[in-house]
Amino acid sequence: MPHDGHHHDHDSHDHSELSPIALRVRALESLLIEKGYVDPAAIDLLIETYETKIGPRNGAKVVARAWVDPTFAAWLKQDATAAIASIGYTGRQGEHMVALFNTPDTHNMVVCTLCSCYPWPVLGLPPVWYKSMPYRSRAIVEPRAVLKEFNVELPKETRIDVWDSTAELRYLVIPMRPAGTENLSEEQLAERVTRNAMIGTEVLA
Amino acid sequence: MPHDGHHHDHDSHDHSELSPIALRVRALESLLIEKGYVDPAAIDLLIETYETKIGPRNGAKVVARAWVDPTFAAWLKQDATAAIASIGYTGRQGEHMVALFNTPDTHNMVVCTLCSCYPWPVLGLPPVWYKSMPYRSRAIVEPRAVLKEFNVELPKETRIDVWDSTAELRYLVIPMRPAGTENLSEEQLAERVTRNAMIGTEVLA
Amino acid sequence: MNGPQDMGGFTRFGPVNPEVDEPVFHEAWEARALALCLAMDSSGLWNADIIRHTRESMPAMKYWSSSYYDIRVEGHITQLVKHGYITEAEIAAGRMQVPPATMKSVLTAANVPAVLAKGAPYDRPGKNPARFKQGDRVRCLTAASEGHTRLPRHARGRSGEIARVHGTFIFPDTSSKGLGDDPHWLYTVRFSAREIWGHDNSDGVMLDLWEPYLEAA
Amino acid sequence: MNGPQDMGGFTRFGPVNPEVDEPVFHEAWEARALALCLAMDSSGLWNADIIRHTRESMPAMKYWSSSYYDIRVEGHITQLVKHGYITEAEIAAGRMQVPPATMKSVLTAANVPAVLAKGAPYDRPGKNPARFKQGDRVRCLTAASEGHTRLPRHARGRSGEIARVHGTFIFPDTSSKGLGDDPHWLYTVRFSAREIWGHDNSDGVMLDLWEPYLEAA
Repeated sequence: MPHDGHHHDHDSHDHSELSPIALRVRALESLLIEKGYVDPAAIDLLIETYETKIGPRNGAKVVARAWVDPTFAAWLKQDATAAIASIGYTGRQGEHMVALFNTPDTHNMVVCTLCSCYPWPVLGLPPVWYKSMPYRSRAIVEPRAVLKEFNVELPKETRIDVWDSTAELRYLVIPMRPAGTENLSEEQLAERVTRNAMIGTEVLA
Repeated sequence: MPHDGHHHDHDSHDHSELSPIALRVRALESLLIEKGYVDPAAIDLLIETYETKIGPRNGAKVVARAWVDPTFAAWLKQDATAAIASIGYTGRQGEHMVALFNTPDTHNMVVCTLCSCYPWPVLGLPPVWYKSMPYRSRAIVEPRAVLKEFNVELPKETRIDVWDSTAELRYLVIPMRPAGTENLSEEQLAERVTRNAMIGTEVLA
Repeated sequence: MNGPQDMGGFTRFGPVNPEVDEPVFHEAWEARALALCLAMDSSGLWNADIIRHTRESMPAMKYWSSSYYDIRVEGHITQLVKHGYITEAEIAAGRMQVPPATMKSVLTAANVPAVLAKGAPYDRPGKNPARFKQGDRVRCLTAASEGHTRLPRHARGRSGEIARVHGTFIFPDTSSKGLGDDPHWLYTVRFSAREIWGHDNSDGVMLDLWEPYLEAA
Repeated sequence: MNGPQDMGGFTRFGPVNPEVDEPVFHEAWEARALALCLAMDSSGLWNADIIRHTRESMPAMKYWSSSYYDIRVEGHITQLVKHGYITEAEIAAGRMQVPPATMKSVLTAANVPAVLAKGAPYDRPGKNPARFKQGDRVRCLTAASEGHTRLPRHARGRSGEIARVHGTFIFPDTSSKGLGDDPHWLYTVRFSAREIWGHDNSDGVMLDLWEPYLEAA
């Protein structure tokens, strides 16, 4: 399988166990630091940020807010960038946000066929499958076959719109609120929202 | 490079030097013979036939005949299968022949994008480049760039028709007769005809 | 299925690299592989369309990184295994482990010249008159058959002109499923490079297409 | 250029294989590679379109068999080498062999939060009013720009409907050549799956397309 080359055990610090690409990146890092092109502390902070601060819990909060607050939902529909910024999520790979509201008639699903564009501020870094050639190539032509691989089967009558992120717009799917969640708090609702539901490869139940 | 895996030194009979595919084919051959599915003498004769009897010298004779004999050329244009059969070339991968006559206005070039269909009775087995993904993918979209890799540059005014062998028709390009060959015999003319000229990736001079 | 074989129009596999004075075979196994495939074609276990579909069903990365003879031999092995004539374990062992199946026809050396000279013609009598004639404008369907088809992606939905009318031939979309010859009219259609690629020249892309792929334009 | 990135509609790369409880990074080098790329993006030596084009210019087989982070880091290395900031020999040695070039801007840890929060907006003031409005029927050009473009092959020559009008944005076909922002109107166009694939359903393929890719249909 292509794109699976990085599914090995995590690196140890023993040089002899590193793959060629791991060694190459290590050499590049030393070189860029030695030449003064990068600040090692910035590298560490960037990694920490995407490992701990920027991830799908952000998007889940946006979704939960939209479920409980019709004014916010309307704003999100109208100007997603501003509405999302009001909760504190802005910037790199989310400069121009669009929210796609699933309905009983229309299911939205997001892909980037040409690279792997993804709304980082609300979902974090994309999962391997989203970046893989199988998803990139197939999502637009056989969405139902792809959804089946996520154990999702939509009724035949449901229209599927697949959004291909060919520009700098970044898409966040707002899944339908599951039945029986009327008594949950906004925080409890956010816990029900999964990353895949915000990409459109899962339906919340 | 893909498709270059078979450009190694020729096999020796030492098992230890054989590639996995060479070993696999050897095992397959033993097995098919042991099971009585193939006649070893037939295998040897098939190889001998394509190594020594069926090759581009056949097509060259067809071209030379067309150059010296207008009646034959007209027949070739009208019913290439019958005309070519009259010289003795028929059968497998040449059951339905079409001759494409180059003119000063139109250059013809043959490809099989979907596999590697090729007129075996007149040209023999296809060369590696004809079967390669670079030729298969590029010939129809950038024929001039491909021809440049064969050191062929056609005038801008020359129309290029690229024939993609998507069915069981097999194409033989009849190149234009080079200038200054008026006094050559049919046999001498045949010697001037190259395989690539009969595919359309060479212009005879 | 939009398989690995359908890569016409893609420009990034690299240069063509023609080889000067190329030998017929580069390695001994290639000759053996070809001859074995040709001999097994006489078995009647498959037809050309079934075997093409088998080859195209290889995973894409394997298809693109395999040579012509490698793809051929793997296609034949797949079919022989599928029909129960050999097993993968037998190939691994290089010898028989289960008794042979009945082979309808074995190609003998004596028959080789005649079998090659005869080939396997693909024209078959058809039932209907040709729907199109030379010069007619046609458009290819946008949809392609499930499974094997010879209508490439870059031609789907595109318009061209009937350049030649060839007669009625076995239809691969049916034949590849083992559902019979289903003969249909075969045409060569000329598409302008402008129509297919948007090129600003008079070049043409010529495709051999069966009537079910086409509608009047 | 019809490069390895443009494989939408191809069905034979295999199953998607979603991973349960996937970690942010699978190996330590991926995290380092991503962070180095993000830090070097602050150098101002390239823009997003140039770096995308660099990645797409990889040989196809290498592109398809490389992981996301591998492709990213190789794209950045190519650009750094091209601009004379590092050499391949230096990477091989893992240390400096030629003096550093002047770096306009080095991302410091102190600036990381602000730089990430700000991002790099792509909207730019345009000169002309939008040619199309919501509901208009449009057709994509058949021809694509030489070099980098965001008009995929499966949409070329196909017709759809303007679903949304977004404003004027940097045009990648120009920007990727280092020829400036060249802002154009950006639209989301809805194509029916029937128009693009011939599917017999009401599904849609939504593409974000710039005005120069479109003509009135």
